Amino acid sequence: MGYFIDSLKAMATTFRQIFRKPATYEYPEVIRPRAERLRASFALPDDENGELACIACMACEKICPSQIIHIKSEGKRESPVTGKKRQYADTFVLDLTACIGCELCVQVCNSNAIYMVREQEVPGFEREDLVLNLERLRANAKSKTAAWAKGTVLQEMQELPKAEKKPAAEKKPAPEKKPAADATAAPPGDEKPAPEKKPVAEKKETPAPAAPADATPAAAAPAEAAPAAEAKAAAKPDAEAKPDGEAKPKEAEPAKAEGAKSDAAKEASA
Amino acid sequence: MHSGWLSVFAFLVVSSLIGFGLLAASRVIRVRSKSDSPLKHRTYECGEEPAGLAWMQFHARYYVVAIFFVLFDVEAVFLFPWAVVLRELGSAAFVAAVLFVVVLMLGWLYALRKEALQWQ
Amino acid sequence: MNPATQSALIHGAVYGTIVCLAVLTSIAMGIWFERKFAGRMQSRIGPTYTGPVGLLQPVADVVKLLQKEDIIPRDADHALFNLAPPLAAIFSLAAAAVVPFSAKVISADLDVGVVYILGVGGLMVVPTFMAGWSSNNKFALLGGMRAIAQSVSYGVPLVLATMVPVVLAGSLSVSGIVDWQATHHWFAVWPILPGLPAFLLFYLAMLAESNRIPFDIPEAESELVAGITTEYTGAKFTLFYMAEYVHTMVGSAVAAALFFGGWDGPFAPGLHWMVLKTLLIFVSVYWVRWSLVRFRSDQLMDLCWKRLTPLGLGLVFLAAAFVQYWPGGAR
Amino acid sequence: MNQVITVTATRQSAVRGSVDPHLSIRHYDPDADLMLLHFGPQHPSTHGVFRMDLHLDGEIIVKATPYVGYLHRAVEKLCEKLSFVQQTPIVDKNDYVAPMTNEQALNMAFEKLLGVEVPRRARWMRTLFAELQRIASHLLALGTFCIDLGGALGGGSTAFIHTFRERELILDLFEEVTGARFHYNTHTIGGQRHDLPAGFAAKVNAALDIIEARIPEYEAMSLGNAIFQARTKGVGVLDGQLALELGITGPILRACGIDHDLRRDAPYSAYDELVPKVIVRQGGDTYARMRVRFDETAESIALCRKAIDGMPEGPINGYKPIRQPTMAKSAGGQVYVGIETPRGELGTFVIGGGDTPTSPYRLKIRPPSLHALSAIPYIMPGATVSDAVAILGSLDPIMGEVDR
Repeated sequence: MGYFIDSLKAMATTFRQIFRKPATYEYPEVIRPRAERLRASFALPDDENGELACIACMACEKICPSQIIHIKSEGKRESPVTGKKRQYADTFVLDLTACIGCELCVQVCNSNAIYMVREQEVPGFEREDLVLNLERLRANAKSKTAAWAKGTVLQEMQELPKAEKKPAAEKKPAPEKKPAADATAAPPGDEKPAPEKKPVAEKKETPAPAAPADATPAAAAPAEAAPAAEAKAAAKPDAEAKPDGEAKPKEAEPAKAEGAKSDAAKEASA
Repeated sequence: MHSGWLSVFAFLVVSSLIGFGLLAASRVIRVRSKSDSPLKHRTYECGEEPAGLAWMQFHARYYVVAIFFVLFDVEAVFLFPWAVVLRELGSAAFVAAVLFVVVLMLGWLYALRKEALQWQ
Repeated sequence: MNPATQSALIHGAVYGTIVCLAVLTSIAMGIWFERKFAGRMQSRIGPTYTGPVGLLQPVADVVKLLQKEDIIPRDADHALFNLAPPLAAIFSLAAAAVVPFSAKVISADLDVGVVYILGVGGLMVVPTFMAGWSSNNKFALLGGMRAIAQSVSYGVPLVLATMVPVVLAGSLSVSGIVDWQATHHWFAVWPILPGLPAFLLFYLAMLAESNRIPFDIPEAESELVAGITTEYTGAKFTLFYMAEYVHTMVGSAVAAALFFGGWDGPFAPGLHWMVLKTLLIFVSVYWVRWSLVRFRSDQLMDLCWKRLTPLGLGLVFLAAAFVQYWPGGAR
Repeated sequence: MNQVITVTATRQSAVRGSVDPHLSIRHYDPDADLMLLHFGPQHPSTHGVFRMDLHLDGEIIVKATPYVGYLHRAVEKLCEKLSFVQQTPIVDKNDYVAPMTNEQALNMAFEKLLGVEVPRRARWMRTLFAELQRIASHLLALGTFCIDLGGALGGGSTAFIHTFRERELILDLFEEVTGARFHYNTHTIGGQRHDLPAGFAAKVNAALDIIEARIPEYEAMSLGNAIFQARTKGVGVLDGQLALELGITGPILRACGIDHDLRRDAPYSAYDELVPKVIVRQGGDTYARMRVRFDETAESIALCRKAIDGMPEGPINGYKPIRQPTMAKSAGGQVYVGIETPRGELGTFVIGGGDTPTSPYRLKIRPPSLHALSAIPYIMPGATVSDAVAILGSLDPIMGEVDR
């Protein structure tokens, strides 16, 4: 009897599914919304002068755990656009068949010259179809949506507040981070990016129940970070001043959304 | 009287036409491999080399049950004619059949107590 | 050959062709429906590419399977190995010969139709075990052995469940039973006590006979890879696959005839009612299939021998008592 | 957990009482009448490429011998060659059902070796991810177990797809944070590589709500079903003492009635603040194992809620961001870190130093699944082939981490 009743229960459960929306998509026709950070394939973007941004510093080739990136450079030469001497990646081969998608090459790129895109490569019939060369990587940069992560964004996100940074490296993340933060949440009402205020802004994103639990960590975290940052700011005001002025207006928004994640903003304001 | 069975025979011919016809159809359209590998004709055993043939002494653990099955099927053979003519025969037939089955079920009960119906 | 013989043969052949083709066509549609239905139960969409809403999926399946290379294992017993699949198809179709699809559409109106159905249904274990043994594959052998274990388990409850309508209608002919229901009442409706449980018993035994979950023990693909069909490819596999569906379909038709009044129904021609009832039972088999996990073979044996057999006997005698002692029951 | 465990080399199985797995099959079957069946590596329900040699008497298993190694990828050796920061995406592939736990164990070991402090927010994030991972892994375990019981063409696959559908919700969450659905590479030495995106808490809570609401459905489809119970109760009973001797941890050990959970007993990450309720069940059979996993899912949901609601502010990394492979150097020393993954204690043992200070001298991963599989010779005998599938499914082995 137990079998009978339980079987009916199971059948009722399966029957209920019929009226639910299918969880699957018919993939090539319908493509589900892709996550903002989705990493599927690679692209090599151009810099602001319309040249390849990659300067063949070999950082990605060195870090790649599966050693699938091969860069060759024929040394420094003058840029046809700006006239400055710089290094170019003359061949850049990325073997997607052996790629494990770890994003480390993006992580180490200080010049944001490689990033991942949200659309996959079209499957091919031969292995060579998935070996990305320089042309295909540059074409990807134009045709495919970039993922959120860029080298400097990631590095800056992971930076400890007390660690000293080069102002030059700091300048870049700000403009790139902005669209990312804006896309997900752009809450109104700008808070001043003072370290004490930031957790308050963060709380908006985590709804009401967060408040009591949040209070202690919020107080604790800046307490550790702030003195160090303050001390440093006091020690070399000149060094900090310049990035400060530039970063402040740009970083105000993302800082609010991402909270303490943007250490640069915290330091700058301190 | 026999016409029904003749029709059944004709039906079986038709159904075997379908069965063998599918095989014949597949003979025509199926793919033939150009190269024949002996591995292809090896018995499947999860990708490993088969450990001996499957034609071996096999401990079927249900022969007591199989004997019971014969017993109960014979009982059913007795009951079918009884079931058809139950109306005409009246209560005597009913009681007789009940007695017959009660005796049978006593044996069933004995087997149950002896755990003969267990998977051994 | 006298005219009576001739006409019987022609009748059987003509109606046999019609019934066989109808069964196969409805199975093709049934497979499509099952796949859609199962897909929806699993939050999927089901087939969509082949034809409108995937309607041609079964055709594509069959064509694909027929094109496959025919591989016979070196160690197999070739004769038995090749004979088993067509036999399975024939035996599974054979029971349809005596099923009345309407008052007229019946290939062979045997006066012992019920016994014939049981006999032919019981024969199904022969090609199954043949396949299991001749493959010379251990998984197939286990599957074949399980098939026998299963057939000695569900056999008795199946016979007893079919006996209930026989007792109630006093006839062994399937069309006789349907006739009785058409003039009186459906057995699944009245007498409520032996009728409905007998249907459920029949239903369970039918699931076991056609190897459907929760009793798909002989082929148990998660345990025995593919059970008896492990070594089969292409057309031969298709025949087993088809036999399974035919068996379910014919079983549903028999259940509809024995318990739900067959072609009897208001407003519409009898054929429509019979087909509707058959399809409803057929669909419910798949509903069960996609909802439950399977039993172990010793549990099936336990269930059949310790619970269903006494239950079946009890139902038969309840029905007999109803016929004997219920006022108006004997008419 | 203070009891002394005496390990006897040839211990009679306390459960079935008949077969000593260390004796050759000749001892039981001198005439070799039994059927030797290779169960795997290409079998639908061996959860990957795992092979058991079953000696069958009819359908009853007399002796079962597990064979591993079909998926060996030399991960440990590879890790000796790669630098510290390059290894996270490599070990990701070990336990491919709960990849983040591998990253966490590895990076915790490196942090201990290098003496890196992990910021509080990173620790909370790790806890949140670990618990989400636990839900996903247990859902998959339940689903695949149902497939083992009910077949890929039956109710089992329905339950599987239902659990898989909800698991996708969690993978979606991970995708939001890391950009990958499966092999994340989000842990790094000192913390996390990706911070939580804005609005993440609401998404987590929404996904958890859906999963929590569907738990009764799984119950009806699997554990609450009488057929399911008939198939699982009393099958593959594992003795608690034997489990301890074999080094089995995680839900399998807890199903034997032994209250052991590293999250509570040796807290790491944020488990000192978010103390989980440890689910313990008696019986040690297949049903108890699945029930422990099932109940842990609900417990993890509660824990995830706490973790996401109380997520502290602060930096996410206590070490330098990855800029080059040689950034982390160890002077030497050896550490062991064990964490409680969905499958049990995943240990990482690292010896630093050696010729190349930027990579470990030796790295050893102690996978919980390997130890779980070592129970097979003890609990399989006496069961039928159908039970073998259920027992194997309830051990929930992941061959990636068994073979490494």
